[in-house]
Amino acid sequence: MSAQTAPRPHRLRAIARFREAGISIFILILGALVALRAPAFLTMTNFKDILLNISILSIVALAQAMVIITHGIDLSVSSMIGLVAMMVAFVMKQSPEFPVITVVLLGMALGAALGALNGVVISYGKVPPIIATLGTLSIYRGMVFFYSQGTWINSFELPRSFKLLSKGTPLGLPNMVIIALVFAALVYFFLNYTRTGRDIYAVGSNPEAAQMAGIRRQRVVFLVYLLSGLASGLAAVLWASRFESAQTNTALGFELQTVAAAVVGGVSISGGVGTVPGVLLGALLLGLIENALPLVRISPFWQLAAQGLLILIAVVVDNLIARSAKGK
Amino acid sequence: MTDYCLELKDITKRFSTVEVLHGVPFNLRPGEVHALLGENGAGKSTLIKVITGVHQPDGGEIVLNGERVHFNDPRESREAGIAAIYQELSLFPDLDVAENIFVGRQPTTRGGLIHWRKLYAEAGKLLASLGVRLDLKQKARHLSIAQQQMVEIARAFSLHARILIMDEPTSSLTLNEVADLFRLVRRLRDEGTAIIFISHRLEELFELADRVTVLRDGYYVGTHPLSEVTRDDLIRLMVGRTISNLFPKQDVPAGDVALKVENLSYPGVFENISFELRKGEILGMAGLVGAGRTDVARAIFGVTPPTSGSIQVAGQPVQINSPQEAIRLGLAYVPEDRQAHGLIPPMSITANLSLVVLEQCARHGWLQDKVECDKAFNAARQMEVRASHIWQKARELSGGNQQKVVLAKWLETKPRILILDEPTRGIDVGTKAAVHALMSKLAAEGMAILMISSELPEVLGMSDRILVMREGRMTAHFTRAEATQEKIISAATQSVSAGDVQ
Amino acid sequence: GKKATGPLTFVLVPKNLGNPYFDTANNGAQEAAKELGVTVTYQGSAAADATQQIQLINSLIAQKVNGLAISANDSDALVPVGKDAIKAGIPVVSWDSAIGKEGRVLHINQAVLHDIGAIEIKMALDLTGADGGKIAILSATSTAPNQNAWIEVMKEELTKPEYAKLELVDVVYGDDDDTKSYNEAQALFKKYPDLKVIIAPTTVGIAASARAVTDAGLIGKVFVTGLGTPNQMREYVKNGASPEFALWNPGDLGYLSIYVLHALATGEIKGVAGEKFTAGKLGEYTIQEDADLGVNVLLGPPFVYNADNIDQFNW
Amino acid sequence: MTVPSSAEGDTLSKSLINAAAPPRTFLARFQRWEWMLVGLIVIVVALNTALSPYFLDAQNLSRTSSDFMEMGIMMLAMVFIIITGGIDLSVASNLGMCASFMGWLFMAGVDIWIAALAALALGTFAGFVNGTLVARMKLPPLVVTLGTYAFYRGVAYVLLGDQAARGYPEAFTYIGQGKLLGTLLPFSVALFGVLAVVFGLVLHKTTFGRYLFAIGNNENASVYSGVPVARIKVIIFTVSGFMAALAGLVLAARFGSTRPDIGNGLELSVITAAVLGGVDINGGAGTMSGAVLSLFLIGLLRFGMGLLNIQGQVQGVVIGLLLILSILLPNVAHTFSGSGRKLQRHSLWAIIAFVVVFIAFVAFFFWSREAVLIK
Ligand SMILES: Nc1ncnc2c1ncn2[C@@H]1O[C@H](COP(=O)(O)OP(=O)(O)OP(=O)(O)O)[C@@H](O)[C@H]1O
Ligand SMILES: Nc1ncnc2c1ncn2[C@@H]1O[C@H](COP(=O)(O)OP(=O)(O)OP(=O)(O)O)[C@@H](O)[C@H]1O
Ligand SMILES: [Mg+2]
Ligand SMILES: [Mg+2]
Repeated sequence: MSAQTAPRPHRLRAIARFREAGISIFILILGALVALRAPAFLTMTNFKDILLNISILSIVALAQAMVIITHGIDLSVSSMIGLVAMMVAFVMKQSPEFPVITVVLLGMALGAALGALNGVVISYGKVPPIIATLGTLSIYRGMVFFYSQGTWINSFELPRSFKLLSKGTPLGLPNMVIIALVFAALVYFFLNYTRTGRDIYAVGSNPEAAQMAGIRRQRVVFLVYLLSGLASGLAAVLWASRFESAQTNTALGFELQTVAAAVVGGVSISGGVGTVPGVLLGALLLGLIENALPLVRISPFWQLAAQGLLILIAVVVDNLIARSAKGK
Repeated sequence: MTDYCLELKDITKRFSTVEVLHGVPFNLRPGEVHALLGENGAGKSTLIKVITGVHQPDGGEIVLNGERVHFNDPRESREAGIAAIYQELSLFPDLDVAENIFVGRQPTTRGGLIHWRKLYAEAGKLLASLGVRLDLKQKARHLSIAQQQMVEIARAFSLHARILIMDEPTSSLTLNEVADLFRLVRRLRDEGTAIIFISHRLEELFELADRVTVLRDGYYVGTHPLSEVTRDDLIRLMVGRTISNLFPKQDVPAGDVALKVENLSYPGVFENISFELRKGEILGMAGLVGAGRTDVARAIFGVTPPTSGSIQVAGQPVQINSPQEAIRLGLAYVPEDRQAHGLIPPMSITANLSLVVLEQCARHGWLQDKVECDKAFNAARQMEVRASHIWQKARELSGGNQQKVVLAKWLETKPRILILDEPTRGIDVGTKAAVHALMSKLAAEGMAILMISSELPEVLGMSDRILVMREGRMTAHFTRAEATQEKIISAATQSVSAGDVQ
Repeated sequence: GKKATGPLTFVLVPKNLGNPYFDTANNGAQEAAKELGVTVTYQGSAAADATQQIQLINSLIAQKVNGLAISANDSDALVPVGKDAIKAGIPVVSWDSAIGKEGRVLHINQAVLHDIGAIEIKMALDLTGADGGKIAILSATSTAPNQNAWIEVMKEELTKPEYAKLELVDVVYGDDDDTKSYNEAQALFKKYPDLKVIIAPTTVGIAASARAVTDAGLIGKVFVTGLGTPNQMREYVKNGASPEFALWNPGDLGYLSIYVLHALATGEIKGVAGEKFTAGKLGEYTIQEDADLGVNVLLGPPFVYNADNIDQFNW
Repeated sequence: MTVPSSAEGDTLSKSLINAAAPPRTFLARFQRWEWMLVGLIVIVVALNTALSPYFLDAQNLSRTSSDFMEMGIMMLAMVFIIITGGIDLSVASNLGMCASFMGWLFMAGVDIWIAALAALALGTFAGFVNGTLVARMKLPPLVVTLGTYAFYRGVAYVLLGDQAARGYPEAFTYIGQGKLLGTLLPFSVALFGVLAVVFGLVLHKTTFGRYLFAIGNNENASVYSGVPVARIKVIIFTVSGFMAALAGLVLAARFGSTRPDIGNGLELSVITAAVLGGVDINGGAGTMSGAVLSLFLIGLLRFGMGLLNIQGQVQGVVIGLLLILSILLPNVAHTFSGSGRKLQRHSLWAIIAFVVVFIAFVAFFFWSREAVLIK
């Protein structure tokens, strides 16, 4: 999660780095406070757990960020994860001998198909994103139910190789963390070094102007929802592998977390603004809060309130820092 | 007639039931600057948009290089070699200046990745050739209208199109930038580019254009070489009558001090601005693009309150923290960016006109439709807003008519102090004369007017006194008698080492 | 209520749809329906939420069905609508999770509160061995009434001398959410490095905890027990993360519910303590009344699943 | 083309603009969208009446109508917020917090009415906090209310923990369960009706309402025009907080008890109702009548589907489809009837590709499903 170098010359790079300063500082302070109260926090296992826990969130939040940068939102990610996880788990149960890599590709393809449906409705059907994905949020969830008829796939029905997909550590770090890092690097590259990536910012920044500038706006919008589906499909496979099960309510409510990670990470909800490091930090902050609250033995009844409060504080602090930076 | 690179035949365009172009012909030769002229709402911008594929014509045909074409959207026309700067600026606020220029076609390395270094280098070169000094990495969000216009121009030039269309590119530029722009346009023309140029500043047409096509009310009036017509001819063709007395500011004995500003500062934007504005007086404010005039106006009006300095209204020291308070004190501000700050484009003309005086159209908070409607109708009539009815949406109006709505809206508040920021930007000569007459009348009735304008003839003709700003500082102060074009330009461009002028 | 004639229609209402535990209960209910010659429909809301469940019950009342067996998402919130149903002549029983006393005729109790709490503590001691050690509870939501009641019983049990070596160090909540439960379990290992047993009286929590133990490589050091379903737990019973756990048979619970509704709808019983009736293969039951649960029917003692018997079950 | 003589005259004397107002009667204001909703309601009623003998039954309709009133009450304020271009995700959490607060006070021995007033005050304050963060800190509403969404619900858990507040007196539960004297009309429905009228009038007939539209259409220009944008935002979020608290009281009264998870997830239903009612999620457009009609549509549809024993998840699918199709179909129709835009070859290929993918997905869906389920 090291800060990546921005592609811009000096001064802007400094500002861009500063843009993530607020949340970084907040994460450090929070981390320090937690470490003081819970020594278990500063252990390798715990760091590994945090990374594991935010891997899936990071992947989906990055895709969500791309959507938000186009001034959209994808509320259906959680249902896409639920549906693809169920379908993949069914396939794995049916044919345990399937090579894991094909399952990953299958999951991504299934997710991409669902995302493409969102994309068509939103870009070519001109349905506002929040409405379209609010609709598919319940439609896809309904499909999970219809698909499985209420059956859950449990740990014993899944092959070991599939479970190891997320947790194996042949490269030192758990596979899932590596997958997330690679994914983040790809997104970073895509957003900053390809025309299509820049088009995403342009479309979010001023849709009409993008059209005038010769950008195929509908195609770009379609693409981000497709990517969001694809990322959700990938996340679904990892989810089923990590949690060793697929249930009708898998990932229920996860959409708000991905939005939270993106906006806490500085992605502007009105489009045009957002960076990969920012989103990763946003996901890290959420993962940190979730990890830390049980560790510091905050009463379980207080945890949700604390979580909300910390998110609010993070956003406010970030905003204050950004504003004072502008004032100078 | 095959030497035309673009030919329009009997173009008709309707918006729902209203026909706004009635069989308009137009042609363009390579290597010429062809001006398009007409009153506000005559259909110039619409014609442009038909050419570039923003709108599709309802009748007639477009022939490009001898071939009939049909563009579904601007991208297709662009691929066919047509570049355009539209009247409504369309930058990407969250992208920086350099990327705005190259958006959608950033230079890439051999691997197909964006070559950022090259992009900045080329953007820098381009802007330098336009004589613009802009931070390449500044987000477009922070640019003034004029600066945005320059970026748009740079973008259009960078396309190397065979046909370049510019819809009022100079409406908020000052002489220097205009001169730079014209130099470049001439060079392109000499290289064989065909250029369509729209402006309400007639002098510019004479300076730059080879031929002019005049539209009136969506009808084609005629095409003439500029060498064969006079200014008065053009005006007559446009509006069907002659207009005399372009800058009719009467001399009015200045009254009490209405507004007094002392040492107003906003670090990094403007410093130590001090002036007095009296009743019955028009104070002109001149300066180059980005000199900070708009920022001063916004500070006075409470949009972005200054960090230090004092303001007195009618002798009373005041603290203005929001436009609301400013309005209560009798100030009105006609902003330069009418799309973003002046209008609510999706709402009706009526709603726009009544917005600032809504309380007057209501009893105990309940809207009185009749009152509102009457008020709006009278205001629109007085300002000669051209629209089918007052319930038409503001965004459907032509640029000039939008400007009239903004002016009318602020005059509704019957302000004691009126701040005008580029008041006649995009307004046709006829209406401009009317606006100037109106300003003169208002001043005569005791209104104090601060007029920011980038059009020097306007500043010279209308102002009792003139302030010049440069890089956030006041550099000169002239009375009407002292002021000349040269003096103003020199004050606007050369920094005065001795510090601020009182 | 009035005695129904004609073919009877009963509705089995789970907390929500798409949960195998409830679906298994439905299998039992359908079996009973076949035996009794009645129709049983299985109707649930999408989410385990009282508001949605009330909407559903309102539309069931409107259809004038002949009986409702409800697993309540909120024991109190369902009382008014339960009363409405009874007023409309529809017998209402609750099963699995009780509706407050006034909102139903009787409750079909899967197991005595006390039995469940006691068996969980007993299993914990089995797992730690005679030396005892630290144990923690991972519950569902902090609002779940049955969970809370069991936790109370467990705490009482722990005061008994035979359990003196067991030390309850924490109670945490996984909200019946797989991810949250998993994280809470992880946190427990870190907070208490010498933790011996996690008791999770919830099917979601127990599976998540067992997986967390497996993932952390703590099999043999930390054991998980509690209430779970065989299919979810099969893997972990076999790998040793959770050698034993308990549960009643939800199929029997659904089966019994329909028999009770039938007895009520036909007037065979009125729903007062002391009445007796026969529930098909399950045999004879007596309606009882106690202070906590009011009028109820008790299914039987919970069943303990372990490596020896788990392969006999598939649900 | 020559210029017609009429254009020759003096421009100043020519009438340039018309005051002729387009018809502004009530019915004319009832725009296309509202009529579509009315049409849908008629269809739903007709279908349900045909399919179920229990549908058109005053008793039944009365009973089910109160199921949607908390949603409706929150929706009224949500319409205000959405019209300014904002959103309030925290309403359901605020509802939970207020109901829990009331329950907590009540269990601590406070008189129920005082507890209820205190809950209203708390909700109003919570709304004020949202509004202040949005308006004064200039944070996006979605971000702020995503935070308070968790925080307010969290406070509910802090207050009641694993307890339920119960035993509310009958005078209080009347708010949620009672019917107006001698009629079948539930009190909560009457309350909602009155509030809907008030909110509708404020939105469409007052300067305040006009300001909401202005802010939603162009916030910057509104600031420049002296519209007290910040104050208005604080007000509408505060009102939203109050309405959430009121909805909390109604729901607690209907339940006769409170648990901290009360009303969980309602925010999405509230937003769904508002946008299906034609309120533009991007701000600047919408009517109160549309929103209220859509609430009725959703209520009738859900009730009807319940009577037909359509499962909860499937109901969700139907509402989701309705939401998308109600906007998608008119758009598609518009595109195809549209102005001379011919289908290009690459779009044809794209459509074919999409259809192929879609069919492949559906085929896989059923194939993989049957492989496991049927064996
Ligand atoms: N989208 C639209 N819907 C309805 N009417 C429109 C629309 N766009 C333009 N019009 C009308 O078409 C007419 C011509 O407008 P156009 O913008 O072409 O004028 P113009 O010549 O560019 O004027 P200006 O000098 O003020 O920019 C005006 O009457 C305007 O109201
Ligand atoms: N010295 C300066 N350094 C950096 N930025 C400046 C400076 N002066 C002005 N600006 C910025 O340039 C922009 C232009 O300022 P402003 O709009 O006030 O100028 P103006 O005189 O009205 O020029 P214009 O004719 O372009 O409107 C503003 O965003 C302002 O913040
Ligand atoms: Mg124009
Ligand atoms: Mg300016």
